[in-house]
This record gives sequence, C-alpha cells and structure tokens, in this order.
Amino acid sequence: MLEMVIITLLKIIAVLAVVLTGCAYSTYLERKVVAAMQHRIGPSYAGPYGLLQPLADAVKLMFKEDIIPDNVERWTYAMAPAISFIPALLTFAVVPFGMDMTIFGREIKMVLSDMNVGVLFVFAITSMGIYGIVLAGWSSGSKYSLLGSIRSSAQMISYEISYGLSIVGVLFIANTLSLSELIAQQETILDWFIFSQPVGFLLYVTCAVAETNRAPFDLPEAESELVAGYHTEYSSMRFSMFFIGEYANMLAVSAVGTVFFLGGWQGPFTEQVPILSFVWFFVKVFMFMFVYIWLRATFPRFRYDQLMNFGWKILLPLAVVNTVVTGFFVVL
Amino acid sequence: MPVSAFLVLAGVLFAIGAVGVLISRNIIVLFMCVELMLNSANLALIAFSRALHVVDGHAFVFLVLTVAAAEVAVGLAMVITIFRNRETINIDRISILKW
Amino acid sequence: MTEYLAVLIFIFAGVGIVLVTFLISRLLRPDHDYPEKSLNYECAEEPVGTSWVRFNNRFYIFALIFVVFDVEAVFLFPWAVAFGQLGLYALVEMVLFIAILMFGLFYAWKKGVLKWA
Amino acid sequence: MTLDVAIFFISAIVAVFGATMMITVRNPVASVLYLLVSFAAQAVLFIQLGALFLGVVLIIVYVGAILVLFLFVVMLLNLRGGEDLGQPSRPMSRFSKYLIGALLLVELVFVIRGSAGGTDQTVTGMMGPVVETFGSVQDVGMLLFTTYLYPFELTGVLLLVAIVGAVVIAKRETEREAAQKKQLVEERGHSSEEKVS
Repeated sequence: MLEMVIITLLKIIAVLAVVLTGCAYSTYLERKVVAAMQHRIGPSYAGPYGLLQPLADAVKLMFKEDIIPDNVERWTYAMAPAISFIPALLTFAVVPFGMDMTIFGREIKMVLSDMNVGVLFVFAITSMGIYGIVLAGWSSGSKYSLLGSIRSSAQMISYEISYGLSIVGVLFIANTLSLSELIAQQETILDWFIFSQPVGFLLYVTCAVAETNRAPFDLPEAESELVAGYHTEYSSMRFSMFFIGEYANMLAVSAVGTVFFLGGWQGPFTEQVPILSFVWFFVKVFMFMFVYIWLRATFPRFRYDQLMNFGWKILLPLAVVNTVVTGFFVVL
Repeated sequence: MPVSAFLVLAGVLFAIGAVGVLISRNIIVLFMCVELMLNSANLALIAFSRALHVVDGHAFVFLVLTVAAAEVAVGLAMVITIFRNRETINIDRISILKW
Repeated sequence: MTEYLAVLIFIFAGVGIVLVTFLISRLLRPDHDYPEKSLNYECAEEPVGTSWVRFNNRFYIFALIFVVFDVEAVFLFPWAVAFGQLGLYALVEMVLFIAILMFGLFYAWKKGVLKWA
Repeated sequence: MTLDVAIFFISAIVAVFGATMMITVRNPVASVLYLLVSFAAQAVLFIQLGALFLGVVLIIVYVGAILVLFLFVVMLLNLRGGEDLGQPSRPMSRFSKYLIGALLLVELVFVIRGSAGGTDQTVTGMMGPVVETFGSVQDVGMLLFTTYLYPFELTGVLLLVAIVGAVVIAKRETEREAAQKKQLVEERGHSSEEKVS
C-alpha cells in the first residue's frame, strides 16, 4: 500500500514536471517556428538561441501587479483561471508516456492511471474545459470578455460533438476504451489507426484545433475586435494561468491524438531499448504541435458564421457518416 | 460500507431537492433541483445494482440521464421564451398558462 | 479503484500547484493600486454602460442541440465497445438511433436555426 | 476499508453541502457551480459503488452538457442575483416547506431501514465483493442493446422530440426578434429621411 502511494506520488511529480516544462517550451517553439516562417529570428536574447525565454517570461509574469477591476464577481473571477488550467492538466493522468518498465525489480506502468474507461475520461475532461472560459467572461464585467467567452463557448460546444464522434470509428476497430489497450493494438506502423481511420484523423485534428481555440479558429481572441477575448481583464499570474492552460490543452489533445491515431509510444527498437518509447512518444507529440503552429502561421482567421456552419453542417454530418461507414466495414 | 448508507444519502439529496423546489422562486434553480432529485434516484439505482450484483440498474441510469437532458433542453427553451416576454424568472409571476 | 484514487490525488496536486504559484506571485508582486487602474479595460476610454447585455438566443439553440448530441455521443461509446460481441444486429439498431437524431438535426437545419445571420 | 469509509463520508458531505448551497445562494451562477460540486462528489460515489463507466458518464452528461446549458441560459439572460423574486414568504409557509422536506426524508429513511424488517442483508449489510468487470462498459452496453433495446430506441425519439420542441419554441422567438429589428430599422430610416429633407 505504502509502496503504491509512493510510486503514485513520484509519477504525479514526474507528470507535472514534464507537462509544465512542455508547456513552457511549447511557447518557445511556437515563437521560434512562427518567426522562422515569417523570416524573423524570434526570441534570441535570453540564453543561447533564446532558450531561457520561457523562464524569463514566467519570472516577469510573477512580478507583475495583479489588477482586479472593481466590478468583477470576485469569487468566480479568482477561480476561473484555475478552473481553465486544471482540466487541461488532468488529461495527462490517463496518457501513457512510455511502455511498461521494470525499475528496481518492480513492474511500473508509465501512466498515472490506467483506467479502463480512459477514452471517456478524456472526453469528460475536454467537456469541462468550457467552464473556465465561461466563468472568466461572465465575471470580468467587461463587454469584450463577455463577448469573447460567449463566442468561445459556443464554438467549443459546436466542435465537441464532432471531436467525440471522430474517435468512435477507432473504438469500433479496437473494441476498448482503455488507452494502453489502444496503444497495444497499434504495434506496427501499419496498425496505426490513422491508416484505417484517415477521415477520423482529419476530423480529430480539425476539431482539436477548434476545441483549443487556436488559429484559424481563434475567434475568441480576435485582437482586432475583442482585445483578447475572455481574459482581457486578467493580469499577472492569473493571466499566465490561462496562457499555460491553453498550451497544456494543446499538448493534451496532441498527446491524446498520438495515442488514438499514431500508435502512442510504439516505434522501432522499443523492445531492446525501452527508454526509446518515450522518445517516440515525444517526437510524435512534437509533430502534432508543429502542425498546430504551422496552421497558425498559414491560415487567416475564419469568420464566425463560417465557423459555425462548418462545425454543424459539414463536420458533424461527416463524423456521423464516418462512424456508420466504419461500422459497416467492421461488420462485413 | 453498507449499501443502505448510499440509499440514505440518496434520500437526503432527494429531500434537499424537494425542499429546493418548494422554497425556490427562481425558475432556473427550480430546474436544477429537479436535476438533483433525478440524480439522487440514479444514486439509489446504482446502489441497488451493487447490492444485487446486477448491472440492470446501470442501464436505467443511462436512460434517466437521457430523459434529464431532454427535459432540460425543452424546459430551458421555455424559460428563455418566458423571460423574453415577461422579464421575470419568478415562478410566482408565471401563474397563467397563456402569454 | 486505485486507478481512480490516483486521479483524485492528481486533482489535488493540480490545485496545489495553482495555489502555490498564486502564493509565490502574491509575495513577489508590487501593489500600487489607484482608482483608474481598477476600471474595466475599454481601450483607455472611460467604460460606457455595463456589460449587462443580453444575447441573441441563437447561441442557446446551439447549446441545446449540443446537449442532445452529447447524449448521443455518450450512447455511441458503449455501443462501439460492445460491438464486437453484438455484430450486425447492434449496427442496425444504432443506425436507426442515429437516423432519428440526424432527422432532428436536419429539421433544425431546414428551419433555419443553424444559420448564422 | 477505512479508506472506503473516508471516501464515502467526504463525498457525501460535499454532495450534501453543494446541494444545500445550491438552493440557498441567490446568485444563479453560484447555484450552478454548487450543483457542479455536488455532482462531482456524486460521481465519486458512483465510482465507489462500482459504476466506473457511469461515474464518468455522469460527468460528461451533467457537468459537461446539462450544467453548461444552465450556465449558458444564466449568461444569456444575464441574471446576476439581483432579480426581483417577489416578497419573501411568510415564516409559517417557509417552515411548513422545510417540514415537508424533513418528513419526506424521515419517510425515505424509514423505508430504507425497514426494508424486509431490517433483515434484508443485501441492503443493510456490508457490500460484498463483486467481479472485476462489474459495471464495465461492455456489460452495460450489452444490456442496453439487447434487454433494454426498446427503451433505448425510445430515448432516441425522446431526444428528437426535445430538439423539435426547442427549435419550435426558439424559432418563433427569433422570428419575432427579427420582426422587431426590422421595424426598428424602418422607423430609423424614416426619421433620417426626414432630417435630410
């Protein structure tokens, strides 16, 4: 019992460390990649190649004054950043980072919680992400915030269904809701579900980008009209919570997408060198993140009516058709 | 834990929901109380399922959740219409069936 | 059960991290508040009116259809998993279920409530 | 075993606290949030009772969808707790309402305690162990798509009715709003023309 508790605590610390570092360096990655795509240099002063930039940003935000406007709803205003950050973090509880390993004679799973309804858990956590945004917008007492949060939440619920349905096709083939089970079924590269579910994969990527409010679906933040959307009134650490939360969300959907469609930590030579499974996993997540940033550098922002029409009239029917067609294929 | 502990808890939650329906004048809170009561029934169903070692109760809970969703969808649509017409969410003011 | 317990501990750890960062920042940050600072941001103008505006109920329609389809998606998960044992039979009944709900979606579509004017 | 008891009592207290606060606070958004807390605690209880799948489904459907809808309505109507809810009711009437609730509770406990004269060990005894797969998705899915197939398809119809009903209600509202706006625009156009002339 005690041993299990200690292992769990160590795992929690490891997951938190990996995710928070990952978030910090995603911001760096984004700035560097976008800069390269726009023929700029990007951050380059803090440390070699600007590698310490995330640290500098964190320290700067820590030292900023926390300004709370007078007409906010105090409690919800204070809680909203935490509410938007914690669900983003929680997804990583069920994501397997690598293959099972034997350390000091103990068989240790490289996942915090290998629950048998992991897929549903991910879905549940995704659906909770909306609260932080809604509460932030509602409690700020600012027009921009309220507009941004209404827009953002309407957008998130519009794409959430398709997000859920896009993975049902995979579940058909795999017949399981456990993430480690899903990975076990994608042993060789040809077993990856991206090949049996190409439409599902495209749907997943599209919905994931929309769910995390990223470009080209970043209407809630439309600087030109809404200043910054739901977090206009936030400053200091509260603002940075939203900021980290956004990147944690991106990492989460990337990690989950990797597990669903790209075989998770599976890759060559993992049997001989188990530690390599981590490398494969991080490489795949990195590729996902790169696509995210690439999309941002390439596409202009959608118009709101286009966004809603796209979500309800194209993606949702497509996801349903994909599910049914996959069902027929599996049966026949 | 005895199953009856869960059943008593379900009863307590149901009673709170019932009191809420009685004392609340805010129609939205009233709706939420109904949801609470529905879910306390769910808790009882699951507790009985556990006691009798059958999963039938789980299937019922699934159906109850669906009913709750449908009820909320239509109910809140009506709340919105009422509010836009009469500018109130006080159920004591919404006492005639026609508007 | 232990798997779920781990998640529970993880939630507390997450809350702890948030609280600790807030605490550190509280100790470090300056505090020079004056009345103009605590106005809502409105591009450096005096805020006009309140944010107590009421929204178009189109937003509501989307939320509503979302609830219904969310329930549908939840039904699809056990179906997809039990599918291996049930086969064609399950497929037919689920197609029926989906068809009923898609009819609802197309009804909303035809009635024009999905259109963003 | 003690851990089990601790989880039960903590969750139970949180669930009851959330429910109580929900009916007592004035601010509707706070109400929604307290109900959320209560549901989260109930999800923990579901999982403790072996309903692993349903615990998560409870979060998805209630917290992820239904409460979001409530929050949306509160936001769309912009209710902030300052609405006119009429006179507070008289003490007697209020007391009688609490009394009804208490009586209901007493009766429920009585029924639970007295089931089969208090000798029914399946209810009042300790929970026995269950098979590992109890409450798994497969089990529930199988049951839902074989034994309870008919109710399942009926819920499909129910959801359809919900969509149609809500669309009809909201559609009429949207049309009226559009008409009002049109009228407003026409009036304005009129007055501006007058100014020009």
